[in-house]
Amino acid sequence: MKFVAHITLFILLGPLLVGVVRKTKAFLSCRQGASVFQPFLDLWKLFRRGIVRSTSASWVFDLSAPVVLGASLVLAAATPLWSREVPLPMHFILFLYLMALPRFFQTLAGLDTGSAFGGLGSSREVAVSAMAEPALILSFCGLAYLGGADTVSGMVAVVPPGRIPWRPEVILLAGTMFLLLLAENARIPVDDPATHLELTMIHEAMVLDHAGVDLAMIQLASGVRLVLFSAIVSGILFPQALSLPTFLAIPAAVVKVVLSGALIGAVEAGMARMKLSRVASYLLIATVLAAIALSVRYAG
Amino acid sequence: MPSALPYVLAATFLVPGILALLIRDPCRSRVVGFGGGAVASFLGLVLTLVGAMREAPVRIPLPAPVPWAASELFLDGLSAFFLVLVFFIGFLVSVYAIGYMKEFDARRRGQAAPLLLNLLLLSMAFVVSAGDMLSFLLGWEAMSLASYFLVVLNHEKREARQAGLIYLIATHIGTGGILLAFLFLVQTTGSFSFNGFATVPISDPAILCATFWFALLGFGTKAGVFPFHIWLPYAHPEAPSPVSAVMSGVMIKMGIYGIVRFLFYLLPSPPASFGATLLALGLLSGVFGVLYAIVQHDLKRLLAFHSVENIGIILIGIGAASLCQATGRPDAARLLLVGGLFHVLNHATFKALLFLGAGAVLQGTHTRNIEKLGGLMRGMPLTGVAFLAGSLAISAVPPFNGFASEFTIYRGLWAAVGGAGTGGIYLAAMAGLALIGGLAVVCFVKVVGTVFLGNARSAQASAARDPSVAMEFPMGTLALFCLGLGVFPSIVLDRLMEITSFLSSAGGPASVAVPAAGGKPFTVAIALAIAIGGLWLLRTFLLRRNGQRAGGTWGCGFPYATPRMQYTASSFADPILHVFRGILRPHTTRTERLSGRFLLEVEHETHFHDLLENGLYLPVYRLFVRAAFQARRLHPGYIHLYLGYILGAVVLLLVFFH
Amino acid sequence: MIPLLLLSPVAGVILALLARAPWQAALGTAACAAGLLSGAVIQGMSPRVAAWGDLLRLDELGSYFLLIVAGIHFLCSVSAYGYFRRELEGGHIGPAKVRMYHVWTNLFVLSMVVVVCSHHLALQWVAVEATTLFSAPLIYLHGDRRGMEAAWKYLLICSVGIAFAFLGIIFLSRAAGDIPLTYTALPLAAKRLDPRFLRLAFLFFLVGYGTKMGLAPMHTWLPDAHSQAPGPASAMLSGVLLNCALLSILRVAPAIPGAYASPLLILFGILSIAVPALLVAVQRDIKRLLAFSSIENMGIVVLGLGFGGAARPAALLHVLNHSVAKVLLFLVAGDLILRFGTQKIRHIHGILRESPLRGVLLFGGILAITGSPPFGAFWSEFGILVGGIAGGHLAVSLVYLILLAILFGSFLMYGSDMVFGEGVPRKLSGPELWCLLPACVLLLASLWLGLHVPSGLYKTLERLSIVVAFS
Amino acid sequence: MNTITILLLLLGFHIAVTERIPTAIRSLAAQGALLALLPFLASPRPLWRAAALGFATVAVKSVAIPAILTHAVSRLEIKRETESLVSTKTSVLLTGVLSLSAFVACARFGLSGQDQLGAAAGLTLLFSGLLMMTTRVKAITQVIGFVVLENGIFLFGASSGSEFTLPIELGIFLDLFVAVFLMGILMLKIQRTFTHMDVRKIHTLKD
Repeated sequence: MKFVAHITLFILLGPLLVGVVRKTKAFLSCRQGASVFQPFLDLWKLFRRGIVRSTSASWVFDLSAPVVLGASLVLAAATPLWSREVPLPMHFILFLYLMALPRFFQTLAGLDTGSAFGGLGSSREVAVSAMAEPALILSFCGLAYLGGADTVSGMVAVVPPGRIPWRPEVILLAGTMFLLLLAENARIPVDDPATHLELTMIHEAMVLDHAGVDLAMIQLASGVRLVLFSAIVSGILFPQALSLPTFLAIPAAVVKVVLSGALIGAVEAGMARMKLSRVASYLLIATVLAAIALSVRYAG
Repeated sequence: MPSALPYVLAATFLVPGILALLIRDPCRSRVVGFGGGAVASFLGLVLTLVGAMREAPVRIPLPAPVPWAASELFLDGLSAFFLVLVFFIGFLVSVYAIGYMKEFDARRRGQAAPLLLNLLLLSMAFVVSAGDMLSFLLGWEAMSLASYFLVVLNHEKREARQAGLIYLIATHIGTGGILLAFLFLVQTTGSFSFNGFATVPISDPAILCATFWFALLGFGTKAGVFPFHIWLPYAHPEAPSPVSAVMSGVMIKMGIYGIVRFLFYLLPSPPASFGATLLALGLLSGVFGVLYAIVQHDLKRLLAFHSVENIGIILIGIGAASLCQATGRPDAARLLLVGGLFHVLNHATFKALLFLGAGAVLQGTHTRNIEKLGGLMRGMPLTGVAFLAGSLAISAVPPFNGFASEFTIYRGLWAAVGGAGTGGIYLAAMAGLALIGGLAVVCFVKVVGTVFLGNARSAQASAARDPSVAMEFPMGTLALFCLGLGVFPSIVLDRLMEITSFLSSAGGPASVAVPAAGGKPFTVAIALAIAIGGLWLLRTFLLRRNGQRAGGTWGCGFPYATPRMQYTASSFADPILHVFRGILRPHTTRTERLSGRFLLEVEHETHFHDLLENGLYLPVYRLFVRAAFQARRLHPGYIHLYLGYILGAVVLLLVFFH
Repeated sequence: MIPLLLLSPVAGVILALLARAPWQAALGTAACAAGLLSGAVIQGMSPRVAAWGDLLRLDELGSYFLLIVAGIHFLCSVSAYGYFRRELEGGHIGPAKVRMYHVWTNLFVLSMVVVVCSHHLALQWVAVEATTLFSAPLIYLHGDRRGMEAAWKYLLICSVGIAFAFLGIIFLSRAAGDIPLTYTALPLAAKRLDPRFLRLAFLFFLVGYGTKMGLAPMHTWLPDAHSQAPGPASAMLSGVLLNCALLSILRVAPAIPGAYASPLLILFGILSIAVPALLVAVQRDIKRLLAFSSIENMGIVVLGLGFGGAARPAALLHVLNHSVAKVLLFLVAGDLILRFGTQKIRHIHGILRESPLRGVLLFGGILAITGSPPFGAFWSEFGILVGGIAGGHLAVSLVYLILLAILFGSFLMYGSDMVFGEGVPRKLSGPELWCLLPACVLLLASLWLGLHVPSGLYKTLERLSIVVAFS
Repeated sequence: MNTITILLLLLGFHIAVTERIPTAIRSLAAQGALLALLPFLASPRPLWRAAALGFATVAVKSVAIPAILTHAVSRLEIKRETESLVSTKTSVLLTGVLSLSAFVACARFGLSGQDQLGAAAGLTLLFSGLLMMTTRVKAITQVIGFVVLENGIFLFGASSGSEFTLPIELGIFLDLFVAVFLMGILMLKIQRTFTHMDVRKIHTLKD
């Protein structure tokens, strides 16, 4: 029951979060913007459509969408959203490496159609996430330190007793995680999910040939992953919320996700996309921040 | 274990090999030779699993090659583990070779291949079960020579000869290092046997250090550790694919075996600097290996660089284990060593699989250049699936076995971080490991994507078909093992925990091997299977309802896309190349073909020069050659000068040697 | 026994002079070589020391060297038959010269038997000088310019060297006073000898016989001479003649204080390995290549003697291993040179493709001579290294190992170029049985010595190493 | 004894500096004759032994070898000059240096008195012979140098009183004779094949 609720909440929050981000962006750039619930409608439409399958594609292409969504859901099952008790507790290393599975299939699918755009997107996607790995590992190590647990749910949700919650390393780690959130989820400044200039895109270029059900699954998966990262970041900053009783915790979680959506939207509205060659520096900064956080923790 | 068994096993390896040499019909020769090797390997595998593993340690005296020392086989848990590796891969590769070596049928020399391969397998088995340095060295050199001859099996090709030469010289220098390391031990302990070595510690720190460094030089060269790796990307591509599989999967692990044997068995209580050195070299190997791999477009060369990378990962485990042992963290040390050894097995599994897959591709398309391949998944679906499984495993994607061992290493590192003092090293190792893992994903998405997916870039690629059953069976088996060892790692981990029990503190909790809460790979695998399976069913259902039609790839409105316009492997690697251009040092040459004023063709060619090869080995080599040419002046042919040498020598000796 | 041993080469000379056709001379030589070999084996197996008068005496050490001489001579004489048959067919040489070859070879062997059997050091000197004189005609057998040049250098440089050795004998006799200059009497009186003269004597012995042995920097004649002699003669020069010079040094060793001799031997040894290590890398001529390898191996032996201890029996073992491997290589090289019509390495390639047996022999020989397991030289070079480290010569041992690695690399480079690769367009003729059979025997012998060093042999060598130890 | 040593040295010096080959050969013969006196002075008993050795010395060193060399000179029709790679001055200087180093070496080895003189004189002669071989252009002058070298050794051998049994002594003479004989034959062959005797120009065998 709890398991179903957990997954359902993730699935529902995903499109909502995307909607919130877009709405915030529109609001901040003085536009009306679509409804917050527009992504739900988009998904509904896509799920009812058939697909045009490239003649170049193989079974890897067909399998990619289910793998991407399925793996993302398994990851979601390990992420604490409203409670530190998650359906599938997972070691943080396993969690991080499991993120490679959807990426692997999605990038392969990008190459499978034989389109230059797919290859371009895949190439950038894997490059960016490869360079993000050290930062991710280090910040998760930091979190595991703080939380004193190896599982993702355990380490995010626990405040060390007798400590003020927002110590410098907590802030640093949350900041790093937010930077990584932007990088891993194809947001500005690393990628621009809204652009239509194919040559500048990463994620969108990769899924150009996906349509209908496949595209719906992939978009849903993107939403889930965005929620997942948001949950972790907000879990770091507001661990107390996870200890609340369920009837309070679920709304709190929704609020947290909406708030982080607003934050992401604000960042996206306020920044331009970086040159691709600078992404490495961006990720290096994240790595260094994580390392600093660790050393602060170490010294303290 | 009866003492005649080793001889029986040796005979089952060698007799078919010799028969294969004598049989005229090449096909029958192949079946007899490689088939015999497969049978012998299987026999060895069974014997090891039911015999040696249970009864370890086993001692079997051997007739010594020299009168001044005794020889024996000494099989402990570590030996048995590596024996399993040798025989397991040996069995599958021998079966594969029956099908693959067909291409050598036309030429007579193919008939030596079974004997050489069997000899290689036998010598490796001998190396890991040798109980004294003399037998070890004999086995070691037999292994080197057999593999050298296998590398130059294609000796009409200049590249093959050159690769073989580089390999043989490198390995010979390595043997020199090993020899010296052993001799320091002999000098200290007065014994030639491993058991004798372990009894007396080397008291002089300088000698201890020299022993370690020479051993590292020797075993590191064989293993392909970063500064000594230069032979590997030459030898592996030139060898026939089954041989590459054995060399990369098993033979370079003999170097790891040597390092483990030295660090944890022969040198009692090594100082922390040894472990730290290994850890650092491991990180360097890992990062450099994978970076060089990413920019390759020769499939087998790329895989060869990945061997460097994976050896790096193994060394991270082993080095950190030694460091932990030296700094009093035996539990973490145990976990790290177990992780490193597990990765040895896993790397053997997936790397053998990948090389065998590469062999199938090579046989089907006659090219190793991945820029000329593409779309092979259609023509060679079985090879494609197996290769994909191997790729997922080497990229450490859960729930495949590559992850299982890296996970163990990570957990060991994490356990070590928990202690005080030197945690930073382990954190750096974790970050490095993560980078390596991420880059491996880049590389294998590139490989699978350009070789098996998309459209064929050449006629050969579109005509390729899956190989014969003899070649498919080993690939399929290995693919299953890649998944199986990832889902059920405890089968191996528990055994490895037993083997490394000497590292435990006060008995040590045996449960450490089973991943702690949240790490059960089986659960995750089931969850993934349910989620993906369910979604696949959902997708199938929806598509049946909504409809699906085939169409061309969307080309942004451009309707004349050809396979040549697909994203190439080089382009794919470009973002990484751009970031790491300081290390990779691309040299691009541009050649133009003009017709009058019109530019007909422009060719860009990018080469990558190995930093060490160009920066260290080639200059040293050139210096030597220059010195040698200068030395020729000593012999200008004038008898006067020659007599002068004698006069000078006598006068100098008379004046200075009294 | 000794008269019989001396008689067989004399008989060989007579038979060769009487022979009408080259094959008769060859048969005579081979028969006499077989006789010598069987005599050597019988003597080697009997525990008794053979003596003939005061001057000739054959002890265990002598037997060891005599066995090598006789064995190699026998195999070379078999091979010479095949070799000269080809040469005659090719018209490179006339029957008269072949007969002269057999005459001089038998004389050469006779002088070596005397070297081995000499009890008196001065007699030994006379015999060593005789080896030079009898082998010089072998070098210019063909009578061409290059052969003549080589012979001139050989004769002049070796005569000078041997003259130095004679000076050494004079110093020794000065040191010995009334004590007879026999290798049995000197060690017994080692304490009574005048150390000043002993040192001078050893220095001149080393330079003198070292010239004959090919120790650097007195080695310069060796590549020229060995590369110009016909195949079997080169094999004899390299495989046994150098040993005889070595034996002459060994005979005097027990009288010499080790503290003086060891550094000298180590110096010459390392130098003799270092010079070929550089020059082998840039050789163009296959026989010069092998000649440089002889210099190197003599350097290894001398180095082992200098190290002392465990290295000494290994050095003695290396004498055998070197002879086996080097003769094998010279025989194969001689055959190849006839096939390819050139000594240039770069014109020889693709042997394995055309003639697998030759390919295996050449490559096996190269592995054997570079001290790669599973061939015999590995254990002797290994033993020398053990002795070096045990004796505390760490730096020298390291240098030794590095030089060996360099030599291995160079040799394998040539081996790979010659054995592998595309075959020559011209079809090689089938294996010449008489040329290659002895080579096969030698390859198997080297393999046998590598897989299992006979404990009887090793025990003998250990005993001998005590006999030849410095005082 | 010392007088003979000095005379031998002077003759050696003369051979080293003379520019005419026949003169050198004559001095060589004279050296042989002087050497023949040494057995009588050094170890006169038994007399027959000394006589035999003296006879052998004269036969080989003052008769046979000069005869071979003279024959070679006339057969080869070579110019009578001894061509050298270095000037006479330099070679005198070098001989001096070598002689000095011979004395120094003998001193450093701890020899003194008669031993030192004999050894050093022998070595000086030996070195000057070797120096001639090293610096002279023509093959025949190299042979002369070799004989001088041998004479140096004989000088030292006789002065240090070393003696072997007669067969060995005779063997030594025989060896020397055969060596020079062979060198003579080779010289003739070289002259016939190369049409010159200039050893400088014979250097095809090299690396």
